[in-house]
Amino acid sequence: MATEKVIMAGFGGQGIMSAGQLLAYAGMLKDKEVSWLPSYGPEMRGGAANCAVMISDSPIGSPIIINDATSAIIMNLPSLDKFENSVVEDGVLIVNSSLVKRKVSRDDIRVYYIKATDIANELGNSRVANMVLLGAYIEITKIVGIDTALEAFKKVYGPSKEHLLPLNKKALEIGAAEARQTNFK
Amino acid sequence: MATEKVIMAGFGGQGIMSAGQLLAYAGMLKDKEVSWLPSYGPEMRGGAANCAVMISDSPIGSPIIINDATSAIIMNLPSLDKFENSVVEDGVLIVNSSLVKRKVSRDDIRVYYIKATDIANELGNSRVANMVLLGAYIEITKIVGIDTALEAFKKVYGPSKEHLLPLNKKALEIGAAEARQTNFK
Amino acid sequence: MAKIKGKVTFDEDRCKGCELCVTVCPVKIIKMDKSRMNAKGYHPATIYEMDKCIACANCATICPDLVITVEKED
Amino acid sequence: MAKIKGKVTFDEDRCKGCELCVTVCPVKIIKMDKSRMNAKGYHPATIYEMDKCIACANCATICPDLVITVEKED
Amino acid sequence: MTKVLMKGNEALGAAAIKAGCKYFFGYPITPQSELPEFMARELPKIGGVFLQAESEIAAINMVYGAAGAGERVLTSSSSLGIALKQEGISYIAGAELPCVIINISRGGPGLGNIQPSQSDYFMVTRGGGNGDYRHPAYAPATVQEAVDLTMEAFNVADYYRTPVIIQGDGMLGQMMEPVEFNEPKKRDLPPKDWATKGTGGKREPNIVTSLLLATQDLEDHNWKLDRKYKEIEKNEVMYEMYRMEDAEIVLVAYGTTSRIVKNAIETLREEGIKAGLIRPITIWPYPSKAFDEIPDSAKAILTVEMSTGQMLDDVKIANEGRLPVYFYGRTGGMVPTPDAVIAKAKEILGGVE
Amino acid sequence: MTKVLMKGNEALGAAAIKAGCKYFFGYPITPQSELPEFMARELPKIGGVFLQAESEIAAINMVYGAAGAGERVLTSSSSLGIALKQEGISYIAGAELPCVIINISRGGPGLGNIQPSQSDYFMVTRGGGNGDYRHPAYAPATVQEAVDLTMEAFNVADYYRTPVIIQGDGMLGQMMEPVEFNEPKKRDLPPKDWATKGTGGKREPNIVTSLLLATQDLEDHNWKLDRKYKEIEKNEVMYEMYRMEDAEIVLVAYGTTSRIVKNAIETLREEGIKAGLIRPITIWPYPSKAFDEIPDSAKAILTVEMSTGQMLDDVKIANEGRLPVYFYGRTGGMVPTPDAVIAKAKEILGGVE
Amino acid sequence: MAVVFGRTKGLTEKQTHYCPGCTHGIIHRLVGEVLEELDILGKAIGVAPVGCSVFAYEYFNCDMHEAAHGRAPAVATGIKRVLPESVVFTYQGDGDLAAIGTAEIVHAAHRGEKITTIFVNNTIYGMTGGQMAPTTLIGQKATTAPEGRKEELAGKPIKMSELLATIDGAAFVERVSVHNVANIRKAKKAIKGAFETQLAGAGFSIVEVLSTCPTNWGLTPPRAMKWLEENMIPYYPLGNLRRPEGGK
Amino acid sequence: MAVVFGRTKGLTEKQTHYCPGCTHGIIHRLVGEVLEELDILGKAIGVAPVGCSVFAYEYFNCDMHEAAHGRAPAVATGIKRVLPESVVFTYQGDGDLAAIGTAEIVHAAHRGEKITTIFVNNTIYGMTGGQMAPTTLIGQKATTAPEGRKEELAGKPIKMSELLATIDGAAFVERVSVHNVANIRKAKKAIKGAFETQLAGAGFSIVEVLSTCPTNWGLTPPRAMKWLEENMIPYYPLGNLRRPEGGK
Ligand SMILES: Cc1ncc(C[n+]2csc(CCOP(=O)(O)OP(=O)(O)O)c2C)c(N)n1
Ligand SMILES: Cc1ncc(C[n+]2csc(CCOP(=O)(O)OP(=O)(O)O)c2C)c(N)n1
Ligand code: SF4
Ligand code: SF4
Ligand code: SF4
Ligand code: SF4
Ligand code: SF4
Ligand code: SF4
Ligand SMILES: [Mg+2]
Ligand SMILES: [Mg+2]
Repeated sequence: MATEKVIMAGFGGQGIMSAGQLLAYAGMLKDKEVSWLPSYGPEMRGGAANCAVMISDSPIGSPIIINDATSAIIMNLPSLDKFENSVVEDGVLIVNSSLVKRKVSRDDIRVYYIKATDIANELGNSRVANMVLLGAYIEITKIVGIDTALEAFKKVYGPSKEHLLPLNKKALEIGAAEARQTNFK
Repeated sequence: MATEKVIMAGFGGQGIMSAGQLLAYAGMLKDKEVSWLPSYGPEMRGGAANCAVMISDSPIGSPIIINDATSAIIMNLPSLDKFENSVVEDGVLIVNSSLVKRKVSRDDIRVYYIKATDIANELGNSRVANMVLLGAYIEITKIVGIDTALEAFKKVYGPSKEHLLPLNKKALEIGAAEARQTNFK
Repeated sequence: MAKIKGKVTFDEDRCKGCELCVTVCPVKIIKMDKSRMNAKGYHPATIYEMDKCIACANCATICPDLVITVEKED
Repeated sequence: MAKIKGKVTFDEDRCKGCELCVTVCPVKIIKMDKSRMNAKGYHPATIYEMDKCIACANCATICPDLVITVEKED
Repeated sequence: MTKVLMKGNEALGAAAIKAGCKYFFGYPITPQSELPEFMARELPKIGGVFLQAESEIAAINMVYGAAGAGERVLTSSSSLGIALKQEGISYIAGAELPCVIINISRGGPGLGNIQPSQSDYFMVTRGGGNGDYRHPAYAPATVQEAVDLTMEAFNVADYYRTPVIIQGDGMLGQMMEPVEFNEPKKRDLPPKDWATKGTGGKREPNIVTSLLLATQDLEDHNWKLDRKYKEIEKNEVMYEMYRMEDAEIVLVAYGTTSRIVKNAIETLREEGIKAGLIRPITIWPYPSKAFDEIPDSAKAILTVEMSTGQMLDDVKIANEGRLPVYFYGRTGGMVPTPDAVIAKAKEILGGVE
Repeated sequence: MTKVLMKGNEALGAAAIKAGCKYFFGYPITPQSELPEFMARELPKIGGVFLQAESEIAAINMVYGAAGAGERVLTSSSSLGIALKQEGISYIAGAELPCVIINISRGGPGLGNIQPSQSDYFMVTRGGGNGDYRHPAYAPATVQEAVDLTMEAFNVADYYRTPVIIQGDGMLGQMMEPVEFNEPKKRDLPPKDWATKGTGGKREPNIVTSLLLATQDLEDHNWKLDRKYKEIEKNEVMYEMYRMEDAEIVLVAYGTTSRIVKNAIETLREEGIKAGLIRPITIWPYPSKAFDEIPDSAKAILTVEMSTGQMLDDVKIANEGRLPVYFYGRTGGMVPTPDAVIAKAKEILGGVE
Repeated sequence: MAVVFGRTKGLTEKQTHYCPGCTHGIIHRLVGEVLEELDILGKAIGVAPVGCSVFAYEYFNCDMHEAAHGRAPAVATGIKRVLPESVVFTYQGDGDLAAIGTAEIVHAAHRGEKITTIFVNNTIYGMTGGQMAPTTLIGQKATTAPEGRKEELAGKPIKMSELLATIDGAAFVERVSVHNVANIRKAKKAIKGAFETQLAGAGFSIVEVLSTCPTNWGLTPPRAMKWLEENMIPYYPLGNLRRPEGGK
Repeated sequence: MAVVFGRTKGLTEKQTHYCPGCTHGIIHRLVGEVLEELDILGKAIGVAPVGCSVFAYEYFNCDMHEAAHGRAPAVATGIKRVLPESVVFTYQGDGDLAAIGTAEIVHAAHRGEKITTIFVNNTIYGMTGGQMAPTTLIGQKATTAPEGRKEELAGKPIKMSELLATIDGAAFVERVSVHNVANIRKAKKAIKGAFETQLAGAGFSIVEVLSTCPTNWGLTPPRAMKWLEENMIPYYPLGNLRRPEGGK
């Protein structure tokens, strides 16, 4: 397995950072080498949030993704503008099409439009949109299983959030199902 | 002229530092290269005081005297103990024999015993003992004239002390006279 | 004395949707317009019944972001 | 009650000749001995009429240099 | 030992606790605040003390006191906060007390910004304070290494009675990687019989001081320290030689930058260019001897730093004029890309050949 | 110009005043206190301000403010006080403001003692503060040179908008020598149109800051500073080559130590040993090029410092491995004797030959 | 139509980076208005601190100098001593002024520096993400006081105005709040009084403004105002603690 | 014969380097006596400052730690937090405590550190040769105030005890003098009260002791005592400003 390099990006508060941590954790549980790197900046309160996750069989060099993301999970328009061109050819781009209205302009990558916020709202909690997208990502890349992601969930969110496990499981599963149904592009 | 290196040493308050400055100033007025270096230490208040004066025709290298004093003016016993061996062979050692009761033990240097404090007291001011010794030193080494020393006096002590000029002149002259009369050793 | 009539204008794109102006209007005519977003991505504060405005300038006084100008009919 | 009789001893080589003890002795029996110098080079404080000492310890209390011990006849 | 995924800043704190450190004195500053925040949560649980000082200067002087009292103690800050601690570090070095100081660097000079940077190299390797002193400075490249070196740092500090610096940057502090907390390497540590813990009426008073008014005493002390530093230079140098066997171009990089350089080396090798890396793990003592192991195949040295060139001095000293030395740097939070490093390497080899 | 006999510390103050400096902010510390004391007496006479700050940190930040307001301003301290100023100096360098800072060094580390020492070389040449910055550092050997370089320092500071350090030691500060106050060399100085003096309603506000949050902005600023430093390296290097024409042994020493070394050289030459001296006058920028002028006759380099060896790094960098480099140092206020230097030189030549 | 409330010339057009509802914005405006009304913008030099208001230099419409954390009073001293005719003010947070900058503010007051300090007390380190400040209330949570500030560990919150009011050089000391309109208006009067003190050459002047940090307090802006009123004012009483003799 | 006044075990045999008649010596003795009388020498750790009392570590007969200039309260904090059962005190001059160390003393008080500070106010920088201190009286000459301290330039002298007494964590604050026997005895009581405050765990305690500097004042020791009484006490009134509730 080559190194999987995932950008996750959106507004602060959309659960970008923790979804990234969850993915990294899941990778680690599968004995992969992983890293998670937030972009931290002056806009600490609200504003843009993004992180870079790497999962690999061999030790990870630089944890920074610079125009060589193998995948990207994009939760709002500014992030699409910023990161659309950071994905490598044939890479995966998953877009929350509930919030991002425009289409991706590249045609050399695999794009999935998923109405994550709508789905999350249907599930009764708009905050699990991140899980919907993560479910899709997992389904597409098969990098870990949903069970591993759920195990990781417990680690990242801790016991106080364990009651949310079923909801998040659901969100991951629906995301995965959506990805199976969606034809990319 | 080789470099003249003079150590002046005594108790704080005996006018060691200013006598040294005066000598350096006098040298400068005669277009010599000069330097004055105090020893400053933790014993800033009272205690020992000494300084090193250099006078030369060529630029002065290190202003420090380390066992190569050409002359020494010694105003108390601890200073004699400390610096007796710092004078080079054939060098000049001038001792305030009013206060220093012991004799110098070396016989390879030219020693002058001058009862400077007694003389100063006779002049009505024990504080000019330093000038008596300086007068002797000037007489012995002929490094500058007494007139130059007096000119330097004005510079070092400033206008506020100019009324003391006659007294100091006297002290210098008596010191010089003493030196002429004294057989060294 | 005729009732004071005020006119309040919002430099809307500066609004951060903090709702402080809403809390201080004595005649309760400011609301957050949940139907719109300004350039910054906030629901901007808006006046619903300008007629009722008494030009007290409370809203402008508490607004941290220099959004509000208040005028008064002479 | 018999008059208190004090005995004051000076650890003389510690004395710095500051004269503070002199200023506080109520019976004025401490003087600087100008005829002698201690190891430090100061004229040490000395008691002239020990008999008069009332063991008030004023001198020791003000001495900055731990020179003075005061005893009292029981 | 199971692995956990931890943020660099928090892993550093956890490693300190694992190393037996129960005392932390610090002052908030980005990008290291998660470290004091972690300590604020964790230390009370183990009967330790987290104290937020009124300033970096107070913090380092609290460390000075706590270290004098014989306990393992930590402080952390970033760049300008570390600059403020320099007088205190000089005192601690002079008084020969052990402690660990973490610097998670940011852009400078002055307030600069909060992005990763390696422009404190001079300050931490030369001592930004007054006087002849040095202190070990470890530059971890991964969170795991940060953990291992922090535990080692406490031992080294106690062994030599010296402050020790962990030199990271915002990237290391902010990133998460899996870590495991292995038992720290054991050292035979001398008893802290010099500590000011109260005599208990059982011994002569202990004194902690850096003051030696008599010149000969201070000179003796200076040479004693110097011998200690020579000892550390002899025993504690750490570095990694990466693909150096047949290297034509020798890259030199430390900390997070070395990770990027490793990526570049992979690519260069794929393209048939034999590149290798000297990675100083201790930036003081500097691994000069690594440069003696450079193979004859080498034609040039390329130093890569997130600065305008500071480690460059040590590279030049170590190189002794043997190979041409080149430099590539990015600053202000800009991070070198592997591509740029590759391009620079090729340019050099083009020029050299 | 007539000569006057002045104490180094006072001559430094007088030179600053002569250079048009009317503002001094400082904090007492031995062995430089005569300098602020002189300023306290003299500045009020010329309508200037002497202000004793509550600390060295406050003093350097007052300097930061006064320099921002566009005036020539001076501060001075010794060793540990200079260590405390490092954050402030880094800010001033980052904000590109001119000022002059005098360091009359004493023994360290920590409180050390008050005797002359050269163990702040790293701190003043590498910048003890955070970030990529440098500042010119002049190391006068005589009181006259101290005067001349102080006047020059104000010009250089204004010309390049940079803090400048005068690096002396207790010996230089305390000794008296004849000095004359010549007119300082003229430079075409740029107008201080960036100064925060109040807009007077006539222009856009000026801003003094070292904060550049955006990475690209800070990087641009860092490289801009770097270009400035390269410019200074090109234009402002100063050094003396003393009896180097035919030197077999090259001594390297700066400041007061160089005077002792000169004495040693005289004696060595009298004894037929060809010794010469490279005396850096600027210790940053370092006169590396002087080492390119070393004659072929040279067999070895001997660096002499009042430290355990700090300038040694720069000598090694400049030497590029060409000649063997030796070191002789005294510390803690102990001053090298000419005899010891002579002995060391002979030992080296014995060994070299 | 007459403008009852318009933009002050004391501030630039630049939109602030402050969080929604952060009262830093209100305080900026008050200072800007006072500078305009006293007609001293042209001779004003402001000193920005390190803290959320680090960018104050982009907002005040006069010459500005960005200081190191806590050192604004020293920087202001340097400026004022060089330019005695100018009007110099510092704008500082509670971390900046009451922690690292304690010595600098005490001694600017002690020397009677003719500068004005606007001290924004929001009981927290805003910019760095909500760490405890010396002003944090007992029980108030902070990232470095996860269970709330405890007196045993950290003491009771420090009252800087009361402390500074013991100093003779501090000619004007007043604590105000901006949690509602009436108090905002009072705050402005105090700020004006402080600048007038400087203009009169009477000594050091400081206005402590109780301020909110909705973000780090985890409250909406309106609830933050209420929290300030209910928790801060009882501990930090409002009012003037010193004014120059003969002052209004 | 009974010993009425003998050497305290609280001090070592070492002769001090203080100038003749310098009251540092008296204050040392009082502290030593109190440590002995409270039987806490074995658990006492003293922190010496930078100032004339920099060598205090050679005189007090207990563990000692020499701090950087002004930072003694921070060093003491570090020690006390690590060894809560110990008795920690700092001994600091007015340059050390009231100038460079202002932030450290204020925050040790603010946190209610259970340490005791002996603050020796002699209105001058003794060790460095008589420069002006923040405590130097108006008109008093100093090497950096050659014509005497001027209020316009340097403000009025700072009253640290009054300032610290505004802080809740400061459980015990008292100003005493040692210019005569009666006051020396009172001073000792205050010092004892301060240490008892620490032993009771009540918070921070400080005793400001008005002290002489015959050397830099240019007066004989007896005249220096008189100068203190006539000039310092009127400006720095003696008395207790704070003591723990229920304290004696
Ligand atoms: C020397 C130094 N230490 C620490 C910091 C980090 N820092 C930046 S702002 C800040 C605290 C700001 O809090 P406050 O002054 O209360 O202002 P607020 O953000 O709450 O308005 C700190 C600690 C720094 N920049 N410099
Ligand atoms: C950082 C630092 N700054 C300055 C000094 C120089 N210094 C030594 S003692 C002292 C002042 C001491 O005065 P004070 O605290 O009043 O004590 P005193 O000597 O009067 O007892 C100063 C400024 C120093 N050692 N360290
Ligand atoms: S001016 Fe007063 S009445 Fe009018 S909208 Fe604003 S707050 Fe309401
Ligand atoms: S107070 Fe200002 S920023 Fe807040 S909602 Fe009202 S208009 Fe918008
Ligand atoms: S004990 Fe009292 S009476 Fe006796 S000598 Fe001392 S001061 Fe005088
Ligand atoms: S008080 Fe003490 S030191 Fe002073 S004179 Fe008396 S005995 Fe001597
Ligand atoms: S963090 Fe707090 S103080 Fe800072 S801008 Fe946001 S609300 Fe205001
Ligand atoms: S200088 Fe002053 S304070 Fe210091 S020992 Fe001498 S008299 Fe005492
Ligand atoms: Mg705050
Ligand atoms: Mg003092």
